[in-house]
Amino acid sequence: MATIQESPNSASAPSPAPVRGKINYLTALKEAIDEEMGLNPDLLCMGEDIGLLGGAFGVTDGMAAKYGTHRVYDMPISEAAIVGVACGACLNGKSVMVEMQFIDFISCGFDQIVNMTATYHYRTAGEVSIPMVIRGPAGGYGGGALYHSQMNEAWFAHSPGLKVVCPSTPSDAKGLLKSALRDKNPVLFYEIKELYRRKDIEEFVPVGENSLVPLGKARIAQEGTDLTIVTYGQNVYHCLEAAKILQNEGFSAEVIDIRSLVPLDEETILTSLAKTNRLLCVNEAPMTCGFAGEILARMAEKAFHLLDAPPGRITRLDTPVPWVKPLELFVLPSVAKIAEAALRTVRF
Amino acid sequence: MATIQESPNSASAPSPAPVRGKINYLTALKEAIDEEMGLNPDLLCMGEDIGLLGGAFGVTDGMAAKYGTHRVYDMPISEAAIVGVACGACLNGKSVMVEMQFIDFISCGFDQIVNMTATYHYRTAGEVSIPMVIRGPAGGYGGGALYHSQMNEAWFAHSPGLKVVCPSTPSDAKGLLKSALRDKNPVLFYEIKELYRRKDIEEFVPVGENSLVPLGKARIAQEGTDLTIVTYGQNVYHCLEAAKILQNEGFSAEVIDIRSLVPLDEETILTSLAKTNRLLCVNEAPMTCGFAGEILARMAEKAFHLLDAPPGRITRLDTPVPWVKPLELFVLPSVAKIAEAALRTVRF
Amino acid sequence: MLLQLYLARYFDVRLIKEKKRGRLKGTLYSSHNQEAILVGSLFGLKSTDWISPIHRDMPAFFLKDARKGWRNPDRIGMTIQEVCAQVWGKAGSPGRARDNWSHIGSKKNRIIHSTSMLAGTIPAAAGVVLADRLNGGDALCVTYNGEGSTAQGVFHEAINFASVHKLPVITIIENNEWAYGTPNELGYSLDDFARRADGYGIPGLIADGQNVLDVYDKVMQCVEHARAGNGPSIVECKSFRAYGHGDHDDDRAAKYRPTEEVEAGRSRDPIAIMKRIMVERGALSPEDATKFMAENKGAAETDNSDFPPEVVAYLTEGVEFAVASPVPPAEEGGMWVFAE
Amino acid sequence: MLLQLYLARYFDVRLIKEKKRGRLKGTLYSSHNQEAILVGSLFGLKSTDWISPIHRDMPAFFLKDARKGWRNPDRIGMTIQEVCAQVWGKAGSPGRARDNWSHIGSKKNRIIHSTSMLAGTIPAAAGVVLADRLNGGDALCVTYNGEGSTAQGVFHEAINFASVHKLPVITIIENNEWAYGTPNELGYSLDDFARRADGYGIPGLIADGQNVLDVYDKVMQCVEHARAGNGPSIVECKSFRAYGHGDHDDDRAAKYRPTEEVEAGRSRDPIAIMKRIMVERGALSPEDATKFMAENKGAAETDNSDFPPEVVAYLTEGVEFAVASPVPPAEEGGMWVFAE
Ligand SMILES: Cc1ncc(C[n+]2csc(CCOP(=O)(O)OP(=O)(O)O)c2C)c(N)n1
Ligand SMILES: Cc1ncc(C[n+]2csc(CCOP(=O)(O)OP(=O)(O)O)c2C)c(N)n1
Ligand SMILES: [Mg+2]
Ligand SMILES: [Mg+2]
Repeated sequence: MATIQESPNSASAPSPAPVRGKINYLTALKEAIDEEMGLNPDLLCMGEDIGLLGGAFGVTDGMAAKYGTHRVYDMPISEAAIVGVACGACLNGKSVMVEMQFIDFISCGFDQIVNMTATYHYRTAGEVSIPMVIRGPAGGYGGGALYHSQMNEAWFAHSPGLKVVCPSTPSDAKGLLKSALRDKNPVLFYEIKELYRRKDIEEFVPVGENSLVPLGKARIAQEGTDLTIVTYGQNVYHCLEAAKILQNEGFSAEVIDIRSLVPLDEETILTSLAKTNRLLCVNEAPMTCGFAGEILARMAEKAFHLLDAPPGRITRLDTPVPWVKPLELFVLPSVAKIAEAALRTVRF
Repeated sequence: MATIQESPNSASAPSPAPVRGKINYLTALKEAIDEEMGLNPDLLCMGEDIGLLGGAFGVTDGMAAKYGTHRVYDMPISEAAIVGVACGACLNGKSVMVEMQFIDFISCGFDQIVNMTATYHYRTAGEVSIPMVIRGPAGGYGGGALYHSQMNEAWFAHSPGLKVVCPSTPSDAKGLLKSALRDKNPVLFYEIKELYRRKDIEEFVPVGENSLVPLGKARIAQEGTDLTIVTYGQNVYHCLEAAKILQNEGFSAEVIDIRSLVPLDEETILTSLAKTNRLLCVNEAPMTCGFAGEILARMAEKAFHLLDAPPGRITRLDTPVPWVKPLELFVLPSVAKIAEAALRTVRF
Repeated sequence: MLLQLYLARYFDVRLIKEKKRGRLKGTLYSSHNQEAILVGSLFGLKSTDWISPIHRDMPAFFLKDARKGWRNPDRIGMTIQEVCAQVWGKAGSPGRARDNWSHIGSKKNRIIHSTSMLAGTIPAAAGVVLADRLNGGDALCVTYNGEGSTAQGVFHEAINFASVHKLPVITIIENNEWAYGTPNELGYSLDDFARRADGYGIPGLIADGQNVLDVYDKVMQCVEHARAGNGPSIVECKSFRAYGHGDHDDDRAAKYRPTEEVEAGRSRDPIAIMKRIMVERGALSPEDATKFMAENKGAAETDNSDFPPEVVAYLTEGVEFAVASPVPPAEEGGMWVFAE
Repeated sequence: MLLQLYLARYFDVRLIKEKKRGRLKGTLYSSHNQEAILVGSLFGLKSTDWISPIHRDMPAFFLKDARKGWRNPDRIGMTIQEVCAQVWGKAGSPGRARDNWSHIGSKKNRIIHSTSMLAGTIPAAAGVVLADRLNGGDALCVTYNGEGSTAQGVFHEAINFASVHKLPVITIIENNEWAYGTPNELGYSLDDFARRADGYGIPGLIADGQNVLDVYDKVMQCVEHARAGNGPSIVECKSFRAYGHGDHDDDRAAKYRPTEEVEAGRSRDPIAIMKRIMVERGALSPEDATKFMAENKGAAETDNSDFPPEVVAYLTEGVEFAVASPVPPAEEGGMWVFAE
């Protein structure tokens, strides 16, 4: 059984070598890429506007200048070819970090991901592995509307051969991206663009090997005893807020940030359920066949005996993400919706 | 609450006008298309090799000759354009039946389905609706290997704005396809190619309006009292076989064929659970974020109080579908796996 | 045409001002310096023709069929009120502000609703005119695309399909030298995009995108080709993106693009060019030509006096409508997922 | 080359016979009548070059680098044993029979593993040679595609990308007039596919796909172009699909295609043409030319005596290996989803 995952920036973690300030989520990502590009000469970067411009959000800012355009490629607006070319380069010994300008555009390269890339290791009985990371800005709450707000991780969690990761803190952003870039498998890496520059989550983040965070280990964002809330990405913060509301009502919620969907750290969730006996799963993707439902299903199967109340989930409604704020908030999980469901569960 | 859905060919259904023999699943589909093409002059067909050849499996055999190449289009091998062109034609007043030669190739038109077509009604606040059916041969157990065996319905169940349908009998194949072709929304229609010509499921199928089967109503394939097995597609037959094994052990399983995933007839499942208090969900798609898990999750949320044993699911392993028989059967749900899980559940 | 050029330019200038004033939020994708492409390509179309504009083509929504008069109620195009309500994210938008910026359209006005996915509406364009032809119509569809967007697979699939069925789809390539932060030499390896038409056996024309009359001429050649039943064509309009990709990118664009290149690109202002031609042809007196001076001025330095009053007035009506229009109620977020 | 043509033809003929005998199951996609495309395009490649064959190119797997001698252990290509084990679905297949028919490859032998999705490996071809170039190599990659497959968006995206970076990807279009049940006039609207190259600013050559020497010449022009650092190119090989799309389609194909068309298409047998050329050039005596008569015979009427004994012997080894090779154990279905 996994125990509580130490956050790399917690007091007991080895302190980072150079003294430096807190950094944001975006800078953490940039550091991860920079460090890995420095360590691995076979690592390439491919994406739209990632070189000269440094990326729409600046995640790869400076990389082309530092590592050269033979390693950092400004690609044509061809998502399918970007993934496919990256796959070919991996087949021939490279590792590739692919940036989707927005994760929404991944649909245009869908076949190359799920049929060409995801299955390569399987098809070749292990002869070939494809060390590719596909990362990009994702998520709602920013008024990005239908095509700049998606969380479509479930499509890929449902496509065997892909790992799926979604960090919610600067430390995890860096540590998980570094691990993903070293992984032998294709990894879908969901960055939450609303967290890129969020001030109140800036933190001290180690450099180098100390900063690694393994894939497949959940993080307990907050300990608690009455209810287990399982989530990831931006919803972690909504759940922590909801936990405060619960606290005011006299209940203590444990908030688990799974960080990695595939592979999933079921043990951390099971351990928590053994303590709380109540479950709420939260994600901002549509409900039907989303990952919150997957967690709910697995726990209903495996921890039925532990559950003292119906397990619940709060997700986006089964709608696209509309543009203007009132509509957007109507369809997405909110602190209020989570708190209400949580209270219902603990009071069951 | 929905009650038991009468199969259109059951004794009490109005008997079909002309006396005729039993037909297979494929012929039933053909009849549906033929009847609807006859009724609706604005209905077009688009797909690869559907005209001159009549389709890889012959589902559209004779349609081009009967209705003309201005209504039945042999399209270039361009899945994205096929869907997109169909979408444009629907925008301008037509209805389109799109055939994917194999449902596996739908990944090549993915963006046009989930972002262009599925959202059109939503984006336009209801001004535009897209009456499109995307149908094609799907499913494993036939040695089709990775790219001719997929059940990828969960990708679309997770994409708001799409209906998702999967018939398991000739009557349902015809009746649901007719309903889908009349629906104002885009419908993903999963045909089970291993059932196309299966002899032992041939049946009497009505013609004309009598044959309609509404979307969103489950069918109780077999009544029972000890366990509810919820499934669809080819797995209906595996579940019915497993139910026989249960019967030999003295247990009675109710097998529900949901037929339509989106919208889902939850009431029929809930009614059954109220009786059996035990649930097993079965589908041949990969486990994670598959539709079996979705049903499981919904019932765990809504019918927790009804469950006397942990709900279970049997699905494909989280792997692609390998080619050769022993490997294929290793990863797919089998009668033995279903029976074992069912017995575990009823004996809990 | 000159008035339409002014209107397109003023739309851009005015939105920037509204944003600076704090009355407007969101990213703006400027068509500054590329207005001649829109005006020239729309001018000769029939009311019943379809169009498919994208992010840089906002003025197309209200310029469609504008030859009939902007305020003509019989015009088959969007009103300035509708377009402004969309920009402001208000219920008066034809899409009730469900998707943003240019992702609107109108069945009634024969404008295809784009998604964000570049080149994604070209297949729909082919489908729309196919349906029209089946109904006995002769509508064509003009689709707008940045040169960068042509790298999308669906661009190829759709044009290939249109060529097989000789569908009247005219694909305008707004070649403004840049696709966001990527220069053309990293996007494709041709000098003239129009040559791509060869690969589909269709005509590929090159127009001076700064000269509205040249755009008009080339597009009308394609229109005739299409109306004669000869199918699709491509018109490459050579132009230059004056500012950033969007206004969020203005500062960065000033860094990633050499100043000389930008200055050269901006120097050929389509309004100034049109005026010069009109003066040469005697259609405009030299005095009148100096009247409104929006041309060759940066968007920031331009003000209302640089535009004809009727342009300012029309747009002001749109803006006021938009500001006054309510935000749609929250519950609409859950509506219209499925048609009944 | 003649021997290789025989080997390719015999592969096809033998598999059909094995199927008739009941020793083999599954659909066969015949390269009958198109062998010259494979032999001619592979003949001049270096061992270190990559290839990317698809459904109709099964012989390419064992013909790669075969100039060195089929049985040469240093050859960088698949053995006939491996290929036959794949066809039979046995553990001796390089992919351990996890995917079927031509969906195999080999990193070691520099063959890209295709999926079923047509044109889907052209981007990978570009990626493979890009990586090779970064490592200081000069490997090129020859990709094979039916003319119908070129309608896929990814075909366009990949070739456009290759043209930007001048990557040595040679795209062979096996233009056999039909894409399954769809004739070319419904697939595209060009006479010569090679013109599509114009749209990418790259060379597009036309070869007589029935004449192995012409294919060789045209491909070698492209190889030189690529090795000189000038990037990608397209070679359209004009040919004709002799039978059904797959053998399941033979009967239907006889209906949907006019007999005269089929007879005309089959009449230009690449083996016969090669023999005639060799006789003309004095490389083959007129007597020897009449020795093996596989040419111009239908697959069903051909038997072992129509082929050189070394061809029959080599293939027989492959078949016997395949028959004897075990089926992989069931548990392998659950293996290799992720690399450790
Ligand atoms: C499929 C897809 N990929 C990426 C993007 C992000 N994106 C939006 S505009 C743009 C640049 C477009 O360049 P171009 O087509 O030349 O049009 P321009 O903006 O220059 O008018 C990019 C990359 C997108 N919208 N859709
Ligand atoms: C993306 C995709 N769509 C459809 C198919 C089904 N399919 C397999 S082969 C084929 C015809 C291919 O024709 P062509 O490219 O001309 O090759 P040929 O078989 O004639 O050699 C089709 C439609 C597929 N394999 N992949
Ligand atoms: Mg551009
Ligand atoms: Mg062909």
